[in-house]
Amino acid sequence: MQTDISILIGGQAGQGIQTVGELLARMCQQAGLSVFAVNDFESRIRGGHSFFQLRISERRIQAPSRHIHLLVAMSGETHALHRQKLVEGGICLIDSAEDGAGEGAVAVPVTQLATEAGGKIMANTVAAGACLGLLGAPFEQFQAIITDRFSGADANVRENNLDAARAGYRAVASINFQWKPVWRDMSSEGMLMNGARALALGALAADCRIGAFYPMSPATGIMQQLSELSDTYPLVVEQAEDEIAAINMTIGAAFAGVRAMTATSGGGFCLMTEGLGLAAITETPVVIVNAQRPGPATGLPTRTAQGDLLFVINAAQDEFPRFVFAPTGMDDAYAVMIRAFDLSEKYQVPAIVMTDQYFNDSFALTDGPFDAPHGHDRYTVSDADMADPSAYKRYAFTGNGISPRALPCNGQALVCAAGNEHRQDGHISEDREDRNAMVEKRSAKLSAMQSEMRPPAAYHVDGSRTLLVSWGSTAGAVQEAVSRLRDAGEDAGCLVMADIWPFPAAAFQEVARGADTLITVEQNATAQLGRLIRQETGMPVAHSILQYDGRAFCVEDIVDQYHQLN
Amino acid sequence: MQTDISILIGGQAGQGIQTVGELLARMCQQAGLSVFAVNDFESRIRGGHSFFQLRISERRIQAPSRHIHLLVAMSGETHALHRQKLVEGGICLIDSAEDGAGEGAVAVPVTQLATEAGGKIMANTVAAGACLGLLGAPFEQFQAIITDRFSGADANVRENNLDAARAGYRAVASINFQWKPVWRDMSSEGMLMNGARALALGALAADCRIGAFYPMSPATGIMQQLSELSDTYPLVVEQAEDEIAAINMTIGAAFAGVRAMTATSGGGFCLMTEGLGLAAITETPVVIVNAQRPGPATGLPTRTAQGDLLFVINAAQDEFPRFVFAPTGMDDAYAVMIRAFDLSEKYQVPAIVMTDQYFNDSFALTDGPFDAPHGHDRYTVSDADMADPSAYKRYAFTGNGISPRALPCNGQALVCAAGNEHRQDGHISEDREDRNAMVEKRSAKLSAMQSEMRPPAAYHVDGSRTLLVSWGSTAGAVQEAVSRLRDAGEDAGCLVMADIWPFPAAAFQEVARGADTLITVEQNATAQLGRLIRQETGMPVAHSILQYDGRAFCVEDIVDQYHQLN
Amino acid sequence: MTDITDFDCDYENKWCPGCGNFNILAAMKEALAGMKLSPENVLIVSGIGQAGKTPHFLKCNFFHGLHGRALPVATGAKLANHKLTVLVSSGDGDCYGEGGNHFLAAVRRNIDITLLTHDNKVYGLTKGQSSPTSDMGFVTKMQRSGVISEPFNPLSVALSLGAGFVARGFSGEKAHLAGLIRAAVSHKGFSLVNILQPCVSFNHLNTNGWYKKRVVKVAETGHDPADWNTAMHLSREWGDRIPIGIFFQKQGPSFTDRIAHLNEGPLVERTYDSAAVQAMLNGI
Amino acid sequence: MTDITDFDCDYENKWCPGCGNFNILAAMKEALAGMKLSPENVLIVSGIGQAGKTPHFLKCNFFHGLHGRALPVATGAKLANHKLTVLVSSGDGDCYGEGGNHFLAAVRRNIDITLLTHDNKVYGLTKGQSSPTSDMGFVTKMQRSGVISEPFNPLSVALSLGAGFVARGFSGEKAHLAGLIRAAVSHKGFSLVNILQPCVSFNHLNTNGWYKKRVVKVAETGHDPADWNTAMHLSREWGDRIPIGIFFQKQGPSFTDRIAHLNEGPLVERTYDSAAVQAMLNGI
Ligand SMILES: Cc1ncc(C[n+]2csc(CCOP(=O)(O)OP(=O)(O)O)c2C)c(N)n1
Ligand SMILES: Cc1ncc(C[n+]2csc(CCOP(=O)(O)OP(=O)(O)O)c2C)c(N)n1
Ligand code: SF4
Ligand code: SF4
Ligand SMILES: [Mg+2]
Ligand SMILES: [Mg+2]
Repeated sequence: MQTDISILIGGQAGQGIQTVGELLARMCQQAGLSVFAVNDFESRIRGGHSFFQLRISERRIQAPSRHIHLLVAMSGETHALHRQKLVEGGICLIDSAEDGAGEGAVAVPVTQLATEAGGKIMANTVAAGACLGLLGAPFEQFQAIITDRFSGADANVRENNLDAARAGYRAVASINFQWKPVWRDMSSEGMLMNGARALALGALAADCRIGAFYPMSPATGIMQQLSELSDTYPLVVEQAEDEIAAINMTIGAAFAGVRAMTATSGGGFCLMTEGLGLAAITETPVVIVNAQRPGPATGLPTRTAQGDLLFVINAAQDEFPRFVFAPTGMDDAYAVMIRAFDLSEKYQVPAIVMTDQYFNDSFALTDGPFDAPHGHDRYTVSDADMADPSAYKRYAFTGNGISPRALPCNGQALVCAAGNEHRQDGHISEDREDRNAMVEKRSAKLSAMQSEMRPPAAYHVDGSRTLLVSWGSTAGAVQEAVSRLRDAGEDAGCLVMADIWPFPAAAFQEVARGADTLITVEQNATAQLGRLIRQETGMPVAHSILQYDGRAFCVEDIVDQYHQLN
Repeated sequence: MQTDISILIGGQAGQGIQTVGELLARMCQQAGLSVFAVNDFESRIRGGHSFFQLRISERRIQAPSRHIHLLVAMSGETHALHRQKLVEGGICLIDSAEDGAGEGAVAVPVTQLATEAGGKIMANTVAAGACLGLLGAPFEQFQAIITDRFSGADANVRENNLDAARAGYRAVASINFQWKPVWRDMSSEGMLMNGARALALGALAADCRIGAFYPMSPATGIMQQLSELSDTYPLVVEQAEDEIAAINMTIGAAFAGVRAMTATSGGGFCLMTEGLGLAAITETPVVIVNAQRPGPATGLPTRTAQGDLLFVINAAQDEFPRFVFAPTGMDDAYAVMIRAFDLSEKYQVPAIVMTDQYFNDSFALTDGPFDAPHGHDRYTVSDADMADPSAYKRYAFTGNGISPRALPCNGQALVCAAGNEHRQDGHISEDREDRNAMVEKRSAKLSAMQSEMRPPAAYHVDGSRTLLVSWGSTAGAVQEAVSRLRDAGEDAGCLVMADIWPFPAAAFQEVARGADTLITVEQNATAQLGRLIRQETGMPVAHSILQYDGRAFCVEDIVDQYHQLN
Repeated sequence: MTDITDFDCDYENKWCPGCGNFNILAAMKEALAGMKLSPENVLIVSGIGQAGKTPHFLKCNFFHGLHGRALPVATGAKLANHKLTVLVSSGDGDCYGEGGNHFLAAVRRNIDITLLTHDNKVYGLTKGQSSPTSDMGFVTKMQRSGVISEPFNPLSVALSLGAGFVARGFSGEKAHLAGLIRAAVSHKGFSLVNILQPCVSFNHLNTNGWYKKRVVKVAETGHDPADWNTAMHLSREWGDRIPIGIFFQKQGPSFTDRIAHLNEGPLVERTYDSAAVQAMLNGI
Repeated sequence: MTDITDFDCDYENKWCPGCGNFNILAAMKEALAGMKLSPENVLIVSGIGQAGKTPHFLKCNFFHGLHGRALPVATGAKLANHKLTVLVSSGDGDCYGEGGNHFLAAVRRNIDITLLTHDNKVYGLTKGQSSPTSDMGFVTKMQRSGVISEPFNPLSVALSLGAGFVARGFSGEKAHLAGLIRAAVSHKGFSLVNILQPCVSFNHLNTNGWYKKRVVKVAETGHDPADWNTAMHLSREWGDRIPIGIFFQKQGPSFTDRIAHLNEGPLVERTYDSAAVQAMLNGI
């Protein structure tokens, strides 16, 4: 049987939990294993409690599991909070310096070993060593990873960390841990990636040149990744004075001709809604990432949710076409960003990419390397394309609603854009005929936009009478839940939506036709996708599996709720 | 047969079109007639073209009609733009000084008469006199109205205006206008009212003491009316630095214990959405008026629309209960404001009142006088109500989701409110149990809130197989359209919704049950109410009668579109 | 004097050990207790950030609102009940970044509230991006080549907006800071205390030691707080010498003083008067 | 010099007869033509208000955006293509009310755009409410007992933010104003020209005549625009004597100068380089 275990490393903010988690994940990846990790932390910088939950297997995994096989408690609280998740035979390692050692937990002198290796600060490295020791990992490989990780630091730091890791590794030599994965001498095929990075790389590959943003969890990571890319690649990331500025800068940059984006979370997205409407009426292509977290208002800044679906679809006064995507995984996020930029320019409409804290901060392996597109259509025109540049009209009627888009100060053609209702030449108009024509011009794009939408991805749909339907980041958990349900004899399949709006109603109906029970799976309290399906297709949604506590669905959460329904 | 005529007075902004329209409306009201008037103007201060369209009848009217019987053209443009609306036998008066005189229009030396009476500026008063002359109104009564209107001005101005009116009156003595209403010596029962004023009076009667706002058409009128009330009544209207400040001031004021409101339009509402969520999670009662206009973005600032329905219902990240009302007429607006303040405090949730430019700027007669409520429940507690004030918890669990609300610095009980997810005592919590409990506490209010919702008002519903369904300001036009359709033998009734959210689904289904065709009537392009009905009830909406050109539905617009459907 | 411990609160503090905020918190308690205020009589409004968490750690009435929006909430509360003692705890990002527009308006209104800006020159809670007050060249994970905007100078700007009480404190000078807070709360009208505060986690430039070497108390240099010109000059000093203290003070009518209706008492105390309202309705 | 009439546009003007905006429009054309710019080379970004309508009445490329948000749009456009000549037409409400926060940020960035604020001290397009620059006591239909906030002083605030070009013009001094605009557009970095502009419809206090009697050209008084202190003092004069002209000018690196990537040319001219991107992707 294949290994499938989860390790939870917990402690206080500031203890380097995430760092050690990432080191372990990288180790697994380089040893041919599949990993999936969630990052759980509070909205504070030091203290409190945070953890990194790493699932490891020889087969591809794409979601967290509730059951823990190895619990590494850097603080007593970790043990208290999580020991009930330990499976039979699971082990809890606890720093001897912490309370709680003893109550079923195996004390390891983590802090002491760290101090011996050169400093308390390396407790996390000791813990990493201990984990790998228990898992029976080849130490040399880890050594290489540590060396690489500290390549920037001075030699002392590197050596001390190696010592710390080794000390941890050795300290558990006598403890028997019953699940040992098969460590191989070759990397897994995919890249170790978190959501924020996948999105930023997608933006890079889409030729995004300007990112304007205002820091807000859980969106900041995307912009930080983009910022890192700007060290070597000519793109500019600008921290704006507020989210209103961020969206308006993005619009200004896009108007002037570069691909531009912004990223934010709910409250910041609220502030951007007026700008969203401006992008729409001026037909300026922009990409906005809304990384969801629980609300309302400040809510739970560092936790996850899918509570903004209907808000995003209906955001801003009056009506206009927009794209809404919700990536279902790392590779999809990369691809969705490229599509979002492309489609946004192709149709001259805003595109919104909905992710969440869970997705942005989780680590998984990609299916394979990311390929840079060979080129990008930019869908613009210049004087050379025009019979008479001086007669250029930014909002010319064309039949399909898409007007040739020229760039300002790029020739004789004057580019005039207005957020007021306007004539074809961009000048304000209050005439009812102009108004009707412009509303109809903008909405004329909708049917072609809809045809760009991918149908929901279907798993075990043929013949299944019950379909789970999910959107966005929970895809991995839902798919695995379906596998488990089927293994348990349930007649269930699932549909996973990444292309949300314009809602692919016909495609949805087509693929869901055979089922008689639809159950949406959502991280919100009011089953927004369920309501949307009913609104757009008239199909009834029988149940919804919901979770709104700010924590990501584990596979078991879905399976359990499913069983409770019946 | 009863008179039912419409007068359209048009001219440039700055020519006093609205003033003269209001004078005429007042005259009719004081002479026992019913009136309904729409105000149509551009987003500019001088020039361009605006008009006031006044419908007059002996029977109660609540909507504009498309057909014009008397066209008063203060500028040539009026004639050109509107003459095709003149009914057979209708008359167009045009200022002799303007182009277009002659082409079927009767020239009256309006400007010249005004100059003779003391100044060109009184051309509008001359026009008013001429209208009344044609309508066969008793001049003395108008004299009294003018005297009253200019009571604040110096005697000269008053006299000049009287002269001007008289000159206009006389100038048309020889012209025969075939529709003369019955002028009576007594006022109509209702008050002459525009929507903005009805809303402001409702706020006054609801004991609203603070209005914070940022100017934005078409919401400004409400705040201006409230401001006028503050001349004599102790309430404070504060112009904020922006809409974000306006909503946050409103929240601060309400938190401190007064009833407070803000009013804005789409773009401003966008900026308020984050604050809306803050009101929700802090459970602070606030009332927000969103006076709709066409968008997206700046759109058509001085025109009308109903494009924000789904946005308002879903606005702000994550989920929370809110009330949404859309008044259907003057009396309803007054009553809705009182209910909005009451229910908002009763359930400690935000209440949003949706109106539009058409409603805010239209004049109609109320059904009768407005009665001040005898008192208001304020749903607060103080130390005296508590066993132990020092143990007070702002967000205490109670079963129905409503926690006793104390006011800050009003005793020993400390009032602690947070826009972060919190414990019962208002302190931040990230625990999943607290989160779940708080989400459930807030949404526990929903079922009681729903029971506060009035069912849709039903007209000719019993036995009708086709039902028009409208929401908000278009009620009068829809009802009259139904009457006309029935007169023409159509089997149609209508449902008019004022209480929108929480959607009164059961009541809706109950009342709509007998019909087999639902047709929504909406001032938007995507049939938002239709989609909402499908989402909330699963009932199919067969058609929608839509208008999105920024102009209000005339009765005939609905009737015509209805016929085109069949 | 009420006891400082009256303001103690048993909610767990969530700041980093060593953070300058602890001294600010202590100075606030000292000032409030020194003024004989007690928790029931104090309303603290805050925004989002480390500074925004302050009222959770000090017993009081509080409204912990949105990032950047504490001032309008405080203004609304003060309008509703101008008898309240209202303090605002804000961060440099909260107040001069997201909330910049409200800062301008609050000063211009001269609304009688005390604004304490915990100025650590960095976005603490979001893990160390630059803030409007970060020095030019300040490098962060996000500003990888350093900040390239002029720093926002809260004191100069407040002065140029006509502020009536402009002060700068330093968390490392707790007693001095407590005095400033007390003077600010006593001042009738808008008062700003911009508080230099080391962030041990993310600002490794403007550290406690860095400040210790530089701060100079203006009171000790004989500065006259009535002297606007000198106040403006002092506000522009930054570098080897960093002045702290009350830069400028001038009493004048506050916002709520200027609203005639409020002379008769706070709005919150007005009870609904059906007859008066009916009279208004009849008068239409 | 291109011809002034090159900037004429046949779209109907929508301002009130007699409005100060007409002279501002004329001065803009004069300045642009004088600099040999032509419509194709000019981008004007505007917000909402009477001032915001300006680019409709002047042949150019334009982006007429939201109320209060012209500056960030302009900043974005300039970042994308720093070769553009970008002007912003804004109102006193647009720029210092709704858009106050962006004004602060634009000055601090020293982004090379020219901000023309049509300062009529009133909200024109929304029919006459007070604006941030309205004088204390200014009565409107909404401010029925008069304004009770200190007026916002754009020049003092810009100076205290470290602005490199701070000027005040008056629509009634067209040639002088054209000179200011020209100097502002020529200035590398952020330039502010706050333009006193009578609103004949809603501001019956600060009329053309009122200004005529008061304006004094600082150049004629021998003011040295390098002198910050005097500039600050001049900016605070208001009443019988209202200084106009260039108060302060200091050249320094602009925002886009400080971004290394932009030295190699505007971002908009960079073409997508698949190989380079693939190399980045491979390096992850
Ligand atoms: C609308 C909005 N945007 C962004 C955020 C994210 N955010 C939380 S705190 C913070 C900055 C905190 O910096 P500062 O105000 O200086 O406070 P500090 O933490 O440094 O005390 C930001 C950007 C938010 N909560 N809301
Ligand atoms: C978000 C938003 N709020 C309010 C408005 C309404 N509005 C339009 S113009 C304006 C003020 C105009 O004043 P100013 O900027 O001084 O320009 P002016 O008309 O005086 O030239 C306002 C408040 C709007 N369009 N958008
Ligand atoms: S991050 Fe900085 S400001 Fe925040 S608590 Fe830690 S040290 Fe203090
Ligand atoms: S309202 Fe005032 S600013 Fe606007 S166009 Fe008329 S005069 Fe000019
Ligand atoms: Mg800070
Ligand atoms: Mg103005």
